[in-house]
Formats: sequence, structure tokens, C-alpha cells
Amino acid sequence: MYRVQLQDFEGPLDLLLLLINRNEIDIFDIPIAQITNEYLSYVELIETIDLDGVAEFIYFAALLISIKARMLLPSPEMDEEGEPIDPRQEIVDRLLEYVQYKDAAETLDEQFKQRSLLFTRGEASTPIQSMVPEHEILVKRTVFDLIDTLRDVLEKAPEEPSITIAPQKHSITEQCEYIRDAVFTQGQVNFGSMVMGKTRYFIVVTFLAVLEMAYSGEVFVSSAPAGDDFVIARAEGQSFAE
Amino acid sequence: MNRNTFDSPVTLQMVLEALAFATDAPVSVKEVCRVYAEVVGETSLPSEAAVEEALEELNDSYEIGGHTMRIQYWAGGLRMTTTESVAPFLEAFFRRERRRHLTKPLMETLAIVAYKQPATKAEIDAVRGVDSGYALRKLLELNLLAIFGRAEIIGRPMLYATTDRFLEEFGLKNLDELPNLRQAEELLGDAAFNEERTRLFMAKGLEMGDGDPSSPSSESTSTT
Amino acid sequence: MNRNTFDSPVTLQMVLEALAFATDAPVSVKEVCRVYAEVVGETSLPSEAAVEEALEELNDSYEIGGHTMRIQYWAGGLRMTTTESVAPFLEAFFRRERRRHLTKPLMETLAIVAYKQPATKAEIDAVRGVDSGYALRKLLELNLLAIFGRAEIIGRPMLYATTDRFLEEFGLKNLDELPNLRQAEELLGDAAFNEERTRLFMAKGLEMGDGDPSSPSSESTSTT
Repeated sequence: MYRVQLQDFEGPLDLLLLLINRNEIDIFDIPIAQITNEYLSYVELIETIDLDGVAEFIYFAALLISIKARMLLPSPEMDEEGEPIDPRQEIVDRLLEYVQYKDAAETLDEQFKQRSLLFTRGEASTPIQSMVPEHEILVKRTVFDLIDTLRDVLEKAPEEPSITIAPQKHSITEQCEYIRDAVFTQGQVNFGSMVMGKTRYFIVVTFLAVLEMAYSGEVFVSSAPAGDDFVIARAEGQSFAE
Repeated sequence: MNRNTFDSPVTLQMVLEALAFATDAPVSVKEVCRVYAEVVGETSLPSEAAVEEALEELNDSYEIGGHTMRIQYWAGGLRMTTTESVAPFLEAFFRRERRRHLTKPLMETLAIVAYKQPATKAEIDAVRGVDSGYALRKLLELNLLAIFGRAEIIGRPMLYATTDRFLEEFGLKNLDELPNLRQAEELLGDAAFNEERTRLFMAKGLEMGDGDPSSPSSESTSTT
Repeated sequence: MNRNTFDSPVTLQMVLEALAFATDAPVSVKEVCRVYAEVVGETSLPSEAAVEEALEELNDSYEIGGHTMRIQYWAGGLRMTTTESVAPFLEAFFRRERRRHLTKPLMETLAIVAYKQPATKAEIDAVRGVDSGYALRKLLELNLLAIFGRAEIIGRPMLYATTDRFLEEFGLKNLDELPNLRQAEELLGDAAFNEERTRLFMAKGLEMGDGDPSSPSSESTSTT
């Protein structure tokens, strides 16, 4: 069993887009202080739970902070033509470019699906299967929505003397087993009820276990009706024998 | 070589059909011409236009005759496939859903290379904001990308490009057929990163060929 | 399963055609009926007679339309094949394909053996200027070359010669048909003899007047 990388789900630019979208912000006039604060709150949590792949999030955090600092400078930087440079320009350009390619990726994905409706001869023997095992990540919301839930749950959890949490691999394996049992017997469970009254350590490790299982296609994660929790369900057609 | 006598002459159209049927990879128009000329014993090759005309006639004739085959022009070559309408029956026969897909990191990386090619890993990483090493390795393994050479810049980084396999898997004749990149402003305007809405939009198939001339790499027609 | 709606209904005949096309083993009549009924959502299976009737109609329609496919009823199953009339074209195509997959060193070694046979490895190495051990092993494996015996000289080295398979692959009746031996000898005796010239020579000579002077691999567009 391997550790999940955050970037397998979403990257730092996805988080920025999510924040901009959620706050209905005009991308050409980003309130940089507000976005930086919100962004940092996610990065802190991601760091706390020791989720792999946080380095790139920290890089963007640093970039945001430096933009924020430059915004506060009394005399703005000028470009070659003497026009003031908006320090936000760099991040806006990157976001715009990323949005374009995200869209292109979805268009290509659709094209890929359309194409797979056309069968060639000797279909059974073509190595098309080798394309498929790239498992689907079964998260119906962004991973940041899941992190929101985690944050809520952690806030309600009893305080512990030790804040640093370094989940061991074997604990994740154990928590996978814990979720597997619950999902197998009940069909689906709420994350909140799975970790109710447990320690912060238990909550975080269970959370990582859920991500891992969603990544490997074993469970399907979607939003709970209440909205502040998420549902872990058995992925269809998936055998739990393994 | 003209060792065969035929009851009725075999036409270029028939050779095209037979080759598109029998081969397990797209067969180039040139190759169709060569094979035809070689066997018939003609010294001059038929024109590519003649092959393309034969292709259209064949597809028309399949459609009119209610047949389920079509000849596709993919990756610069011709290949026979079934029509979409019979896909459910073939899926039932093979007992599997063929809704293939690549994960988001793979699809994003592939899209960036497709439009920017040849592209270095640093360029790809910059667009995505994350390391694309794993995705690139996986795409090379799947033979959707290939190393194109090395960039003449410091460190001589490797250049990635899409393969013929990519064109074939995505049903594209060549890179010119890649859908135009849409402007980010337009995408943002319709609240586009709302995944559900984007998907709905795509499902309706509205996104292609809107004549946007600004696609950055549309002039690179060949990966070779 | 019945999740699709079609513009025009898919008939049993279309399902039969698509299955016969897409499978690479004969598909049984029963299987065709089962798949049809399953997807269309009928509880009773179509009769075998209905399938056989569809089969005949399809073959008639191919014949009338001048198409090169036929559905055969072999070994208890249905399978789409090409007509005999196009067989020479397919043979020519696959021969070219196989030849195209011979690498340069293999092609070169083969050419030298073809003209000098029987030839020792030392002779071949001398012409090519490199060790031909691997190429010779590979060509033996491909059954394009065979050991002819041993030379009556010191060390009694093995003698290589071309096989019937070689003749067949290159469409030659016998070795006398090898093109322009004098030119070949000139080439082979020339110190400046090199890969490019071998290829040019092989392409011109062996490809039987397709009037294309380019090297046989020039049409391989793959980037892989």
C-alpha cells in the first residue's frame, strides 16, 4: 500500500481556482490578502496531516505572500514603458493558462470516450486494456471539500497535548481495514460518524485512509446530504476480497 | 509481378477497403497506393486524392447500405471501425464497459504536451503547478507520448511530443484536428470551473471547431 | 442495460455484422442472438434461421455493392474475411510490412548474403565493416537465412545462404530474379558501400517496380 499524493487529486492552482470560484471573485481583481489567508489555512491543515505533495502548495503560498507584500509597497514597480506593474499579474496569467489546459484536458477526455465507442477489428486482442487500469479516482467533490470536512471534525475533536501528527503507514493500513469493514457491512458510512469522539490522530489517519481507498478505486466518496460531511460508499463492482 | 488474373478487375477502392479492414493499425494512403500499383503492375502510383475519394465513396456506400462499418482517417492512416450505434452490442459481447479514461493528472499533462509540443517537463510543470514526472513516465509507457529530442537550452532537457498512437486513440487524423484551445476569459465567463456545468456543456458536444485561430501549436502537423 | 436510444433501430443484421467484424475468433450464432436480445431488451432470442438469413442478406449486399468483405460460417461460428480477389494485395501489403520491420543492419546483411551466397560471416563483416553476428542470428531466427554448410578453408567457417522464405517474402521466383546482379557486385565490391546505398538498391531492385526510389522505411510515420 502506498501513500496518496495530494497532487493526484488536485494541485495548488486547483485550490486557488476553487477559492476564487467559491468566493465569486473576479480573477482580474483578486483580493490578494483574503485569498492568501484562505489558501494558507488549507496549506496549514495539509501540512498538519502530513499529506504527501505539500511542497508545491507551499511554493504557491510563498508566491502569494510575496505578492501581498509587493501590493503594500508605497511606489508600485514599473514596467519598461513606465506603466505600473500589478504584482498579481503573474498569478493571474498562470491561472488563466491553467484554466485553458484544464478545459482542453476535459475536451480531450470527451474525445477519448467518443473514440472508444468505435471498435476496430480483433478488438479483444488489442492492447486497449492497458489503457484502462489507470484507476479512476472516486471522489465526487474536490479533495479540498474533504479537507473542509476534516477541518470541521478536527475542531470538534478533543484537544490533545501533542499537535504534531505523523501517521505511520501501518496505521493507515489498519484504518483502511476499519473503513472496509464498516462499508462492507453498512454499504456506506459518513466520515463524521466514523470518527466521532475519536482523537485527532485517529481522525487524521482515517482521513488519509479514505483518500487512499478513493484513489485506488475501492471506495466512492461523495457529499453527504447535510453538506458538512462526506459519504464513503462501496465502489460498485469492487470486490473487497483483496 | 502481374501474376494474377481476376474475374473482374480489383479497383483501388476495393484495395483500400481490404487494407483498412485487414490491418491492425492505420494504413497510410501512400501505402495503399504502393500496394495497389505493385500488384496491378502499374508504374505510376494512384493519386492521394483518388484514395480519399474512394474513402468517401466507401463510407457513403456503407451508410446507404445500412452497414455498421466506417473507414476512419486517423493518425494519417485509414482504419475500419464500427459505428457508434452498435457500441452497446459490442460492449455487451465483450462484457465490459469501454468507457476508458485517464486520470486527471495524466489527461492534463497529455493536453499540455498536445498543444505545446514539443514541450519540456519544466514547461509542463509550470502550467500545472505540480511535478509531472510520474504522469510523463506513465504516458510514455502508454505510448501516448514519446521523447522528441532535446531542447537546445541549458541542461538540454528532453522534449516530449505526442505519438501516432495518441492520434489514433483520440480519433484524430493529425494535430491540426485538435480542438481549438478556448480562451480562459470565455471559460471563466460561464463559471466554468464548476465541474458539473462543464461536464454538462461537454456532453452536449458544443465545444469543437469554433474557429478560434489562436491555438498555439496548430501549425505543427506532424510529430515526426 | 437498455440505456441507449438510437436514431434508427439497430437490427439483428447490423449486430451480426458488427460482431463478425470486431471479434477475432468465430462468434457463434447463439452468441449473436444472446447479445442482440440482451441489449434490445427482448426476452425471447431471435431464431438461428433469422441470423442465417441476415448472414445471406449481408453477403449478397457486399457482393452487389462491390465490397471485399464476406461473412464466413466456419467452425460453428461467423467471421468476417476478405474476398479471394484481394488476397494478392493483402499479401503484398504484409510482405512490405514485414520487410519494413527489418532493421537497417538486418536488411544490409540480408542483401550481402543474397548476392554473395554462400557467404561466411567474415566476408559479410568485411563488407559491412562491423560485426554481423547479431544480424545473422536474427535472420536465421526469421528463417530468411539458413546455414548452407561449412567452407573448406581454415577454421571451416559456416556458410550462410538465403531460404525459400526469403524468396517468398520478397516476391521472387528464384535467385535469378534478384535484380541486376552486376550492379550489385559493383556495389558490394565498392569500399564506399554503405547502408544508404544498400537500402536504395534494395528498394529499387526488390520492390518490383513500384517506381518509388525512396527507401522502404520512408513512409513509416510513427514517432515511436
